[in-house]
Amino acid sequence: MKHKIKNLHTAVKDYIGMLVALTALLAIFGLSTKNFFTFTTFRTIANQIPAITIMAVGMTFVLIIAGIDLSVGSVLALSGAVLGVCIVNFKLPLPLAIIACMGVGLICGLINGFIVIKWKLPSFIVTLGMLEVARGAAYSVTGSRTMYIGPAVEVITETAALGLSLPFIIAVVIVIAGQFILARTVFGRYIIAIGTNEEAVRLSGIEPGPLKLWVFIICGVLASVAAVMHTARLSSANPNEGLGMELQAIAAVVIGGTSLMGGRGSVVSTFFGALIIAVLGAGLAQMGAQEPTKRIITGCVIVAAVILDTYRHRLSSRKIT
Amino acid sequence: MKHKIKNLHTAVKDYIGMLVALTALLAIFGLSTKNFFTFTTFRTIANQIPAITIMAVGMTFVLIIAGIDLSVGSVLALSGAVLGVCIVNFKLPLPLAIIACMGVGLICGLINGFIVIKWKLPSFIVTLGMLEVARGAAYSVTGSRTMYIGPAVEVITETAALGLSLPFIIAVVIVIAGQFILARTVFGRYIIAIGTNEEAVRLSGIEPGPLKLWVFIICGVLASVAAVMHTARLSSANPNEGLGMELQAIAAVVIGGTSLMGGRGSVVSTFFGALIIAVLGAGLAQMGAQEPTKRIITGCVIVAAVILDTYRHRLSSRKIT
Amino acid sequence: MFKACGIHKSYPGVKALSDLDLDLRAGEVHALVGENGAGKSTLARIMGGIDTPDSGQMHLNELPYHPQNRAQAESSGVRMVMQELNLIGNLSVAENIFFDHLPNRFGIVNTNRLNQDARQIMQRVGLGDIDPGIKVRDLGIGQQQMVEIAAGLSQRCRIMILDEPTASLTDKETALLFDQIKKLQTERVGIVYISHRIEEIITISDRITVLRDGKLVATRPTGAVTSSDIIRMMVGRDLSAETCKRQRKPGQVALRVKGLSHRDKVKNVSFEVHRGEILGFAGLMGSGRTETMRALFGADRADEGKIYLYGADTPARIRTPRDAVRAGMAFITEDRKEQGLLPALPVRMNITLGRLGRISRLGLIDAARERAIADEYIDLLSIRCRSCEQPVRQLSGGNQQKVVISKWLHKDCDILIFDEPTRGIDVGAKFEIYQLLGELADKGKAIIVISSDVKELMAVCDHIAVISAGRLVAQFSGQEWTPEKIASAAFSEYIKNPTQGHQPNEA
Amino acid sequence: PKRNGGASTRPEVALIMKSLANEFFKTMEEGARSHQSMHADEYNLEVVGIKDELDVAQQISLVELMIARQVDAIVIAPADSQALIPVCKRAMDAGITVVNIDNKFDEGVLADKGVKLPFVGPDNRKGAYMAGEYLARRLAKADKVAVIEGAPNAFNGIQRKLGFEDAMAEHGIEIVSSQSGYWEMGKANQLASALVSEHPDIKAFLCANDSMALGAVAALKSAGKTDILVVGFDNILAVQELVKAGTILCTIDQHADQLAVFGIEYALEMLENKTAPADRQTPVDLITAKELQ
Ligand SMILES: Nc1ncnc2c1ncn2[C@@H]1O[C@H](COP(=O)(O)OP(=O)(O)OP(=O)(O)O)[C@@H](O)[C@H]1O
Ligand SMILES: Nc1ncnc2c1ncn2[C@@H]1O[C@H](COP(=O)(O)OP(=O)(O)OP(=O)(O)O)[C@@H](O)[C@H]1O
Ligand SMILES: [Mg+2]
Ligand SMILES: [Mg+2]
Repeated sequence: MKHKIKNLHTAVKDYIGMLVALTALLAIFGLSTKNFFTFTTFRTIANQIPAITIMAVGMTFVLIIAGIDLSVGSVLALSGAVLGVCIVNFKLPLPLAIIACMGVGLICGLINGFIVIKWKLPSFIVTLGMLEVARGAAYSVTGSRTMYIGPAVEVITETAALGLSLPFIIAVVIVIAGQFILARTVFGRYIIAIGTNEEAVRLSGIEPGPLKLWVFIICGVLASVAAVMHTARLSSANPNEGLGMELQAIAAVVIGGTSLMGGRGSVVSTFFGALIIAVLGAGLAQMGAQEPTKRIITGCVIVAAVILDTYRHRLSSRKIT
Repeated sequence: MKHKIKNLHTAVKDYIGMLVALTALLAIFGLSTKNFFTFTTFRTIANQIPAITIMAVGMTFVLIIAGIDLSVGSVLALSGAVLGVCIVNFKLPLPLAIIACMGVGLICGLINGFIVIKWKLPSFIVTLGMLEVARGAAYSVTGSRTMYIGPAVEVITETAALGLSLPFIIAVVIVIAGQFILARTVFGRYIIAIGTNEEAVRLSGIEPGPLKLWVFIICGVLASVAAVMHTARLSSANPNEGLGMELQAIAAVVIGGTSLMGGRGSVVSTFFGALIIAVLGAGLAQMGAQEPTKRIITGCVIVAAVILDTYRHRLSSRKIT
Repeated sequence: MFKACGIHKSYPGVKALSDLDLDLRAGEVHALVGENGAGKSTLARIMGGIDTPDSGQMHLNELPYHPQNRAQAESSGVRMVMQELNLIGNLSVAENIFFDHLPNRFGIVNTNRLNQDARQIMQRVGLGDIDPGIKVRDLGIGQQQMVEIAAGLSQRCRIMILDEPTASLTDKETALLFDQIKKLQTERVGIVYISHRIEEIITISDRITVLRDGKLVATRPTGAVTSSDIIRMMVGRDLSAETCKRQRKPGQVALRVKGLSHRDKVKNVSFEVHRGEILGFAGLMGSGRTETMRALFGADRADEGKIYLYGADTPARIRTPRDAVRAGMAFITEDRKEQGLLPALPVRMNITLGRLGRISRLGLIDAARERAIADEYIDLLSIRCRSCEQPVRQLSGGNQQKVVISKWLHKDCDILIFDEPTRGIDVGAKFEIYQLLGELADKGKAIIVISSDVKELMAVCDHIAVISAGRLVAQFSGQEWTPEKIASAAFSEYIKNPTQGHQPNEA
Repeated sequence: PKRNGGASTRPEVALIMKSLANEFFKTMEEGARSHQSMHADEYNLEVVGIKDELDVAQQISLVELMIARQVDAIVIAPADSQALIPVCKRAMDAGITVVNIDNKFDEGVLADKGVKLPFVGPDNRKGAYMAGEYLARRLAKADKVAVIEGAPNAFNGIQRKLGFEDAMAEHGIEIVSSQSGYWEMGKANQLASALVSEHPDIKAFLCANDSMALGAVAALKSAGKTDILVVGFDNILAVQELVKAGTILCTIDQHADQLAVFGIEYALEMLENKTAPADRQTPVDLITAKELQ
């Protein structure tokens, strides 16, 4: 019982920085726009976050092993393109098309991971290469054209339970599963260990290679799951989608307090990070802010959220002593 | 004398990977296009590299202290915009306008560095914020318009000595100065040490803060110098310029063998890295390659160059034994 | 039961082992001794599967034994505790102890069982007061060493290799470790024990193998040799282990500390050091000696306390290490890998880092002068390295320590704080360091030495202060100290208030 | 029809644009705003846009937001000619009047969805053809030219490319290279530089927008090839001096400032009369040195 309470207490403390930031944003937007607190606004936000959240979950894992994956935006475009081609050109049924799409994500992640491990290269540069390659492949798969898919994928967004759309539910499930894997499984322990001190892991008789490979594969696959959500939302596959989305995903993860230096992170926090970014986007749009203003505010909020987070850390570390 | 020869030998060994990559690229393009080995091609490349090279020199310093600066592309746009406004709207003479432009770079670098040091944040996220803010500011300075400047800045590119344009000469001077600072000065030694083990440096009685601040300032100022070159080349200031240039600059630095983990790097190698990227761009355009092909080849070359570099390292470490 | 013949191993530029033979019997403690860089750790790593020999045969229970990695060695029953700490700071103590075999079902960690099992093992090595759920990062280096040992003991094995397990342990933990070793002996486990502490080796081992420059000097039963025999075989000459402590005349007060406090680690510590005097700090592991010095040096911001330098009446403002260094203080940290060295950079750069002003003009470094100075210190402390261009990372532990010391000698400070200066250093070098400390004191420097080895403190210090649970509980000088007095002082605060100090996490 | 009893009964019109950081749309926005301020008693205007022309998902969200805000009419310049259709249909189902400007929705998908939307906007292909035609008159048969395209999936980019190709084919002029400059000045500059060295006998560059034309002009100038002709599109402020000076041969004005206004007027008209939707073409004009005198 005492344990439970303590857990709850820790949990709140862990997320307090982000909750404060989120509440502040909501309050500001609530006050400065007429119709912010409406069901539609929240549905809009709920519609927007699945793709970025799912992608950010994968990114969390990669950042925890002190890697980075810059290719997720392009992989999203490529796997979305493959999904489109499978449905439109090859007339595959949706489930098969989705499998093909996730296969693409898997292969991209596998290649990233393989090169990183085999030649011991920084993942930054390897995935930067993949960013270009996957984008090029997406252009060539679609012939650089947007491909309209229509109802065949729209079913995904239209399916709903308890008033929540399927993508949202999937995103939440992935977040929970991700957090569980990170916090409770052997795999989770090992990747945190790799991020903290890879050499020590190796010297403890555990090969970091295969584990890291898995992390890149997970990230690739999750990027392609995000692609399914994204494509469903747009009813079409567009080879230009996901441009710069890698930076958004990283921002979400880092706002969530995951360290870029590896060894520390939380998937739930990442979810909050994605939420902050989505609320910010929706709110600024509702306010009718001009592009320069939007950019400047977005930049400031990203940094402010991270600064806030450092105070949370100081707070909690003072509590412990 | 013997020392000199050994130096030359080491130098060649240091750059051999990149020289091989560069030669291979030149050979391929020479064979697959009609007019690659012409004076015009080389002048074109020489015209294109100053901006990216100068930016990459600043980035080299930042990467050596195990930081990163994602804002350089936006800072280039913003300082270019200020340059344009100073000349076109305020009718300032060119030197004053350039000073204003560099002032902008300085301020951006200062802010980046200050936040990173003051709150001990990862530079990735701080400069990601600055990426947004500076871009927004660039839009608001120019009113989101392209600004034609004309002859007032063209003098910069038109000035030439020994058949080399002023920007090229400046870029080479900056590369040499950068390498000198890194390899021969106390400042250079300190930043390499900081990149290797910041805590040890601090405990040796050297405050890393101010040194890191300087590095970010240097990076910001060099981004604005790159903006001058870029603006001069295009005769106009466009708030959308420099998009994604940060990744190009990082690619150049990393192809040059500088570690993203800090503590190791060479400005001259960065120059070769920038050269590889410029040659690649020019060559692919001359071939008339389509976008998908271009992307895929660019991605592969980036990764291949870095892989090649790992073999260089193995080679040279084997030589020592 | 284990046999190695003709092992060769070279690293770029050095022959770490040449033609080495070793045999190990079940249930014996086989000590490996030798100077820094003699190749002890290399041999241990080869046995433990971390390195592979260039040539040579190994047999385990008559079967060829050639592990390609740590996992293979462990599956053959060979476990080791490495010299350098290899813990994962962000994981808990329990997770570190059971790292390569976390109890799990379907990949899900059974946290309860993990913590229970960990608690048991921790009890055995004297970490019973620590919560197994606390992150290793939050432990002091001595406690981390104990965690390493606990991890080594966490599984049954046939051969246990302990590479300088006691380098940062105090007598109390060492005694606990010896109990565990004896228990393993009764289970017929063969133990390879590496240490620079000769008395320990004489106490615990059955046979001794001496290495010098990668070559086998001799293997002898422990009963047949005396400590001076061992030292002679190691160093190749006679060395009187007795220190030549001369009577020193302390000068004026160099450092006076009043009421220094930091969090609940350092409580109201006051002391003073004179020029030409060596003040030792004794205490149990985790008692707060390091924390005291960090607060004094400005590495951590002290909550309270005044520091008066060189007899001044106004307290000095020391808020950062930079202030401290400017005021003429030096701090040789206990954790050389994380806090002292630039591992990837050459020896030369490490030595000159603190005082680049001396080798530069107008901000330009004079490379020739830098090399000359580096070579001077390499000579002075006989640092074993290929050249001053070799990355420190490649040096043996003891030589790394010497590089850290060189850095501060080069800086030429008036007040020097040595935190475990002889951690992992061989007897010969230890002797050199004692001499060095003496010389520095004779030159009028004020010196503070923290050591977990009380005998060492008694050998070099003029005064010894004892820290217990963050308080300075006693100060002894000259002839009044005995090991017993020091030990009882070190325990005093914990006995008074048993919950304190060892459980930093229970707020 | 569904004002929730606010103080004003003026209709609420939302103008949803592509990039607000692009000069063309900026001009469009300003035109709309000044129109609204002159007719402040007739309607309320809300202008929103996305980061860049590629951020389709965000634009969909914007339409959703406007549905949430219960505006009366949406005037939209879609970032994608297909992906925005379903959400616009939802808007129409919610009783909102939707007018398509600038970038025409895909006919096939419209039919597929059973949506009828009026399009108000220019014919990009025709505009590009006019520019190409004007250029062709200064060139000889079998001369060589290069096209610098817009982003490869932008509808207007594709239309402009087709328009250029139509004109060139008609006059038997050879296009030696056609690559995308992504609407960006710097990229176009790089392309143009490379192309003049590969094809020294090139006679003209056809650029899908003026920013890229500026980039090409700078490239030609530094290559010392000032006799090569450059054609642009959009008639932005920055090129006007150059067109006057003849450095840029011609550009196309689609009257950006009027485009949104046409759309808004059309939407208001529809709200008033409930007329059946029909497309309306807005003018495209060739701009040469003569027009700017
Ligand atoms: N990775 C490496 N690369 C290059 N040289 C190495 C490496 N590891 C060890 N050496 C060298 O091998 C020799 C033996 O080192 P080893 O660590 O075995 O010494 P040791 O006897 O354990 O010394 P210490 O008592 O200081 O721990 C030393 O000269 C050392 O510099
Ligand atoms: N970084 C840290 N964070 C939190 N607690 C720490 C940290 N470092 C040390 N401690 C705790 O502070 C107490 C004092 O540690 P300190 O290292 O100062 O002891 P010490 O007397 O130097 O002993 P030793 O160095 O032998 O471990 C210990 O209880 C230790 O667990
Ligand atoms: Mg050793
Ligand atoms: Mg200590």
